[in-house]
Amino acid sequence: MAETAYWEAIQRAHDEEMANDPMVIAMGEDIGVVGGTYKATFGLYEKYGEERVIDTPISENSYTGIGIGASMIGVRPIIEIMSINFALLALDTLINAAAKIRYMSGGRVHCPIVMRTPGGTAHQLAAQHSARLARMFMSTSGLRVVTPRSPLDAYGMLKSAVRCNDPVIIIEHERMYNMKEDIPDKEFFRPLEGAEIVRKGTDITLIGYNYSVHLCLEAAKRLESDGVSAEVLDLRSLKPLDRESIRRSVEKTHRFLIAEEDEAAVGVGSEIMAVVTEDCFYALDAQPVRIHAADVPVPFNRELEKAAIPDVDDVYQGALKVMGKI
Amino acid sequence: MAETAYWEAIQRAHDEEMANDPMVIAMGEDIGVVGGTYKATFGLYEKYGEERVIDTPISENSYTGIGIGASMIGVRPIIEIMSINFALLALDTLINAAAKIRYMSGGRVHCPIVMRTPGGTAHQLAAQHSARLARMFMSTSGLRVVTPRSPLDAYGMLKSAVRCNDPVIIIEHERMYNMKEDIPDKEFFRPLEGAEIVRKGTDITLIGYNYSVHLCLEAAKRLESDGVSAEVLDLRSLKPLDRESIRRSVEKTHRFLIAEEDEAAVGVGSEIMAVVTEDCFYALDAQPVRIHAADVPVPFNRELEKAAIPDVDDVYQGALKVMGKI
Amino acid sequence: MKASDQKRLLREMIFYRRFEDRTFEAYMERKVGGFLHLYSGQEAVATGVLEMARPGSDYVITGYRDHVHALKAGAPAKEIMAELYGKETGSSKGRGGSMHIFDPTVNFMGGYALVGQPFPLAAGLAKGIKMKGTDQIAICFLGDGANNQGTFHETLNMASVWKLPVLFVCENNLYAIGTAIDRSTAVRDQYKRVAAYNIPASQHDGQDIDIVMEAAKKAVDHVRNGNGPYFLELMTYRNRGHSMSDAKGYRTREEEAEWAKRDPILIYSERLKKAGTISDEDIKTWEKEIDKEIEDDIVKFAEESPEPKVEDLGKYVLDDNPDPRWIGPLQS
Amino acid sequence: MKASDQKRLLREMIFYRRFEDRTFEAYMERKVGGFLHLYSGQEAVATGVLEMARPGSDYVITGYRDHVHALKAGAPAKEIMAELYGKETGSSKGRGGSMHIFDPTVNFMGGYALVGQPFPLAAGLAKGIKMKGTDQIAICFLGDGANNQGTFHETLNMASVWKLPVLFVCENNLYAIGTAIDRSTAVRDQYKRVAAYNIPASQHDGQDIDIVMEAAKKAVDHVRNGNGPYFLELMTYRNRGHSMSDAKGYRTREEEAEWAKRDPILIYSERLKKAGTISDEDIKTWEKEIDKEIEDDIVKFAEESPEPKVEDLGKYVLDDNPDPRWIGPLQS
Ligand SMILES: Cc1ncc(C[n+]2csc(CCOP(=O)(O)OP(=O)(O)O)c2C)c(N)n1
Ligand SMILES: Cc1ncc(C[n+]2csc(CCOP(=O)(O)OP(=O)(O)O)c2C)c(N)n1
Ligand SMILES: [Mg+2]
Ligand SMILES: [Mg+2]
Repeated sequence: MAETAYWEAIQRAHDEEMANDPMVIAMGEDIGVVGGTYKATFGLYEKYGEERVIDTPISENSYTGIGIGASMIGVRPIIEIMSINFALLALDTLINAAAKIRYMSGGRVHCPIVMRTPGGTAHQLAAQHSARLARMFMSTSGLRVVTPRSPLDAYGMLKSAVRCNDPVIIIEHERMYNMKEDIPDKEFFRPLEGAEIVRKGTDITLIGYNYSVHLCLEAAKRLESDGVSAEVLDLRSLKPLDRESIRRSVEKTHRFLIAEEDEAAVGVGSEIMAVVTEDCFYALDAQPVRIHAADVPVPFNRELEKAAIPDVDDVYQGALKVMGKI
Repeated sequence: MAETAYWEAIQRAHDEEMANDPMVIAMGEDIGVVGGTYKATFGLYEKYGEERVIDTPISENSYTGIGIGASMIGVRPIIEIMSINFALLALDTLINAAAKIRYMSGGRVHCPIVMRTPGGTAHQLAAQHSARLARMFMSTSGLRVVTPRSPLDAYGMLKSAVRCNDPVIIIEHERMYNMKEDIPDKEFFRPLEGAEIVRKGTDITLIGYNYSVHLCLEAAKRLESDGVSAEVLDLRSLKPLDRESIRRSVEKTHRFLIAEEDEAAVGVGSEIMAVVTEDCFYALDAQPVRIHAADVPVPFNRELEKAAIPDVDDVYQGALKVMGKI
Repeated sequence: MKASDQKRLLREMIFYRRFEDRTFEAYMERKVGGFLHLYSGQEAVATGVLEMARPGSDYVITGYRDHVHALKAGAPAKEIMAELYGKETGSSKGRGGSMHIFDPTVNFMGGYALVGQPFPLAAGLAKGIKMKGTDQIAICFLGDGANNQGTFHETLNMASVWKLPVLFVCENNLYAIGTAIDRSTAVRDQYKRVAAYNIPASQHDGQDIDIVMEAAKKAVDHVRNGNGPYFLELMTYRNRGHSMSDAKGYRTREEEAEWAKRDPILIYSERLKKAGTISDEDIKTWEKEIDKEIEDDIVKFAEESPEPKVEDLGKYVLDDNPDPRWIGPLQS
Repeated sequence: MKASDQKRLLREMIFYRRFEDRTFEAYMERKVGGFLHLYSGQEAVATGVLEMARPGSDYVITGYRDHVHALKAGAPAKEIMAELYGKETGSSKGRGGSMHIFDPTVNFMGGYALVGQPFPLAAGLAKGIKMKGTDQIAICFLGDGANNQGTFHETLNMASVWKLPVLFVCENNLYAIGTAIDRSTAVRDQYKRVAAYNIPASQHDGQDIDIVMEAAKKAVDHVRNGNGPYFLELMTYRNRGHSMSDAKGYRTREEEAEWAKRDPILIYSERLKKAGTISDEDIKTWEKEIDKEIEDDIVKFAEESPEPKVEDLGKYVLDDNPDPRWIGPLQS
C-alpha cells in the first residue's frame, strides 16, 4: 500500500499498461515533453519515446480521430483531452465515428480507445474552461462512460479501460488530481461497470458521481448529527448505468437525492430521476431532489462561481429537505 | 389562409425576414444555387443574391462561427446545418462561443443567430445520418431551443427567432418537411416560449415535441376507443422549458407519458420526468412512462430501424400502461 | 502491362459499372433504401490506384461513395449487394447500408458518411501500421469537397510531422453535391493546398486508367518506402447525380457531354480495341457474363438472404462478450 | 514618423509591460484568480499593428492573451484591471476574467479561450463590415499553435472565396504552451501555409516595432482597399511562461537569453536613445508616472470597485428584456 495522488494513480496505470503491451500509446497536447498538464503522463515520454507518447498539435478532432483509426487495427490509444471543454471539438469523431463503428460494421470492426479528460470547474477558469459535459457522453449509445472518484478507481478503471474492447470515456476532475489515498502496490483492476455504496445508511441515498461523491460523503457526515443515516452511492459508471444498485438502495432507504456539479437540464441527475421513477416509483416515500449547478455559463467572479456550483451545504440542505426536516 | 408545406413555411419566413431587414442572411451547404436539400431556401439565391444567400463549403464549425461573428455586430444569420449529425462538428462554436458570449462579456455582446437543422431519422439513413440530439442543445445554458411541429410554428417561430436577440436552435425533422397545414396569408409571429395543448383531455397527458407530437395525437385518437381522454402537450420550446404548462396539465390528468424519437438516456424525456418529479410529484396517480428509441446507433435495415424508433403503437401501449389497462 | 492484365482491368471496370447500375435498379424497385451514391464515371480512380497497391493487405478507407473501393479491395460483391438490401449476410450485416460497407478481412476499413471524417481515421490506420512495423500502407479516398473540412488540414499536418505511411487520394470531380468547386474553394487545384504540409503532391487525369496507374505507382512507392504521406489528386467526374434525388440542375448539359467523352471505360476500351487487345465482341461477351453473374449470383444472394433478426437489435453496440475482468461485476 | 509619435509608442509599450507586471503581482497576492496569460515580449506586435489600423473603429479579436490588444484598441485600463479582479466595473462585469476581455464601445470583440475559435468569428465580423458597407476591417490576432486547428483552414478558405476584409495576424512565438513549433507543425514558417488559400501573406520580425508597422501598413491597406484578406506573420517570443504555473522546462536558458536581447522595448528604446529622441532620464520619469497611474488610478479602481451581486447570477444568460412579440407568452 502506498499513498498515491489521483494523478499519480493515472500515471502508474499508463506506465504499467504501456509496459505490458507495446500497442498501448498515449496521445494529447503537452503530454510528452511537459508530462501532461496534470502530470498524468509524467516521465513516460522519456521512458517510451515519442512514437508511443505523442505530443499532438492543437487539433482535437483529428488527433482523436487518429487514435480511433489506429484502434481499429489493434493499437490501444489513451487519448488525453486537456479539458473537457475542448472535447466539443472532437465530438464528431467520438460520437459519429468511435461510438458507431462497431454497430454499423455489424460488429466486424471495433474502436478500443480510451479518452481521458477532466470535466468540472476548477477555480475561476470562467465559462470556456468549466464545462462538465458527462451528460453528452452518457447519452450516446456505443460509448462507455466512467467517472473515477478516487486514486483507486482512477488507477484500476484506466487499466480496465485500456484492455476493454469498447471506446471508454473517463471523466476526471481538475479538483481531484491531488486527492490522495492508499492503494495496493500490486497490480489490480477495477471493473468498468457497477455503482458502489461508499457509505452505508438507512434513511436516504445520496447519489453522486465524479467530484460530487465527495460532497455527498461530507454531507452524510453532517447529517449524522441530525440523526439521519445517509447511504452514499457512487455511480462510477454512467454508461452503462447500474440501475440495479440504484434500485436496491432506494428500495432500502425510500428517499434519495442526486448531486452533480453540472447544470440540471437534461443532466445525469435528470436521468437518475427518470430511472428511479421507472424502476421504483412506488418505493419512494418523499419527493426526491436534484442538486446541481445554476443554469448559467460559469462566471469568472469567485463569489458568483461559488454561487453557481453546488457545495457540501447544498447537498446537506437538499437531504434535509428530502427528509422533511426543512 | 393557404395550404402550406412545412418546407414552404420555412421558405416563406426566410423570404419575408430577408425582405424586411437587409441584415438578415442565410448560410449553409447547397442552400443557394440548389435551393436547399429540403427546399427551405428555394428561390432566395436568385432573389437576394450571393452576398445574402450563401453557399458554404463543407466547414460546419467555421461557417457557423462566421455567422456568429457577424451576428455580434448586427447581422442576423439564419444558418442551415443540412443534418443535425453534422452539428456535432459545430458544437464548439455553438456551445463554447454563441451560448456563452453574452454571459462572459457581461451582457455587452450578444449573438442573435438562428441555427436550423433537421434532427431525426428519415428512412434507412443509418447511424451517421439519424441523430436527434435535441438533448445536447437543451442542456446548454445560453441557448434557446425550439421544435416546431407544424407549418404554422415552423413559419412563425423562425420569424420570431430571427428577431430575437439570443442564439436560437430550431430543430426540424426530415419527415415533417412535407407535412401540410393551412396558415394565414397575413404575416404573423409565433412565440419562442410556451408549451401548447394541442388536444384537450382529462385522463392522461401525452407530452411530445417535434415529430413525436404527431405520434401523440394519433395515439390519443386511438385511446378514445378505450375510453381514455388524452391531453396532448407539445413542448414547442425545450429551452427555456415551460414547466408551468407541464405542471398544470399533469395536475389535471394526474398521469403522463413523454414520447420522443431520441434514445432515453439523459434525454428530453429524462428531464420531463425530473421536472414533474420536482414540480408535481404528489399529483401523480400512476407511474409515468418514457417512450423513446432503443439504446443503439440507428441501424440501416428497415425492420431494425423500425424496431429502434418509437411509433404510434408504442405511444398508445405506453399510455395504456400508465392507465393501468395493460 | 500484360495484355491479360489490361483485359482484366477493363473487365473489372465494366463489372463495377454494371454492378452499380443494377443497384440503381434495385433502388428504383424499392428493394434498396436509404441513400445511394454511385461511382459511375470515376471507376478509373479506385481501380487504377488500388491496382498499383496491394488490395487485401493495404488498408483502404473512404466516404459514402464506397462500393467500388470495397470491390476492388476484395470485398465480395454478393456481400456488398446484400448490404444494400440490408440483409444479415451483408458486408456490415445489414446494419450499415450503402454508405457503410466494411470488410476487415480484406482490410477495407469502411465507408463513412461524415464528409472529412475518414482523413484522421486513415492517418490512424497508418499509425497502426507504423507500430506493427509492416510495409503496408493506408489509402484514403475522398472528394474535393472534403478538403474544406478542418480534418483535412489537421490530419495532413500530423501525417507529415509523424511521417505516417498514408496515401491521400483526392477524387476531384469538381462538385460537392450541387456546389461547384470554384464557388466553395479558394484553390481549384487541390494538390496546391498540400505544400502547406510539406507533403509531396501531384495532379493527374483520373479518367485514363493508364495515367492513373502511372501516377499511383509513384505515389504508392513513395509511401511504402517510408517517406511519409503523399497526396494524389485525380481529376474526374461523376456521371450521375450526387445521390438518387439529384436533378443535377447545377451542371450544364454541355459540360456533362464533354465529360461523357472522357468516360474511363470508353477511353480504356477504345485504347485496347485500337491496340487489338480486345474486340467489341469480347466486350459484349463480358457484359453478358457479368450481367448473368450479377443476376444469378449476386442479386439472387441478396434477395434470398435473411433479414437480421429484430431480437438482435441490441447486438454490436458494445462488445457482446466482454472480459469479466475489466467489465465487472463490482464486488462492493 | 514624428518624434512625438515615437515617444508615445515607446511609452505605450512600457505602460503595457508594467501594467501586466502589476497584474502578475496581484495574482501572486491572490487578488486575481483563474488563468493569467501575459504578453511580455510580444508588445511590438499588437502595438505596431494596431497603430497602423484604426483602433476603436476597426474590429479586433484575439485569444486568451488579450490584455494588450484590448488596451491598444482603446479599452480603459481600469476596466481591464477590474475585470481581472472580477469586479462589476470590469470590462466584462467580472463575468469573463482575464481571458475574456470585451469592449464593444471600442470594437474590441473579445478574448477567447478555445484555441482557434476566433478565426471564424473574425471572418464573421468582416462579413458584417461588408454588409454594412463601411471601410472598417477586422483584425484577428492569434498564436502559431492556433494554426493547427481546423478553423484556421476552414476560415481562411471562406475568407478568401468571399473576399472578406479581415487581417489575420499570426503571433509566432515558436511555442504552444510547452510544445515547440517544430514538434507539432509541418511548416515552421506559417505564412507559407497560406498560399493554399490564395491569400497574400508575409513574415517579419515582430520584435522591432518599426518593421512591424511597415509591414502592418501594407497589410492593413491591402485589406481596407477591398482586396480581401491578408495574413501577416510576426516572429516573436514570450518572456514569461505560458500562464502562471509554467516552469518553462521546454526552453533552454540560452534561447531565452538570445531573445531577451531582442526584447521589443529594449530595441525601440535603444533606437530612440541613439537618435536622441529620448534619454534614460525620460524613461525613468515615464516609469514613475506609469507606476503611479497604475497604483493610484487603475489598481485602486479595481480594488475599490464592488463585486457583482450574487443575486445577479442569472443575468446575461439570455436577453434580460426580450421583446414579448417574439418571446411569448403563447396564447393557447
Ligand atoms: C460533415 C458533413 N457535412 C455535410 C454532409 C452532406 N454531404 C454529403 S456528400 C457532400 C458533398 C461531398 O463532396 P465531395 O467531398 O467532393 O465528394 P463527392 O460526393 O463529390 O464524391 C455533402 C456536403 C455530410 N455528409 N457530412
Ligand atoms: C481548443 C483548445 N485546445 C487546447 C487548449 C489549451 N491551450 C491553451 S493555450 C494553448 C497553446 C496555444 O498556443 P499558441 O496558439 O501558439 O498561442 P500562444 O499561447 O503561444 O500565444 C493550448 C494548447 C485550448 N485553450 N483550447
Ligand atoms: Mg466532389
Ligand atoms: Mg505560440
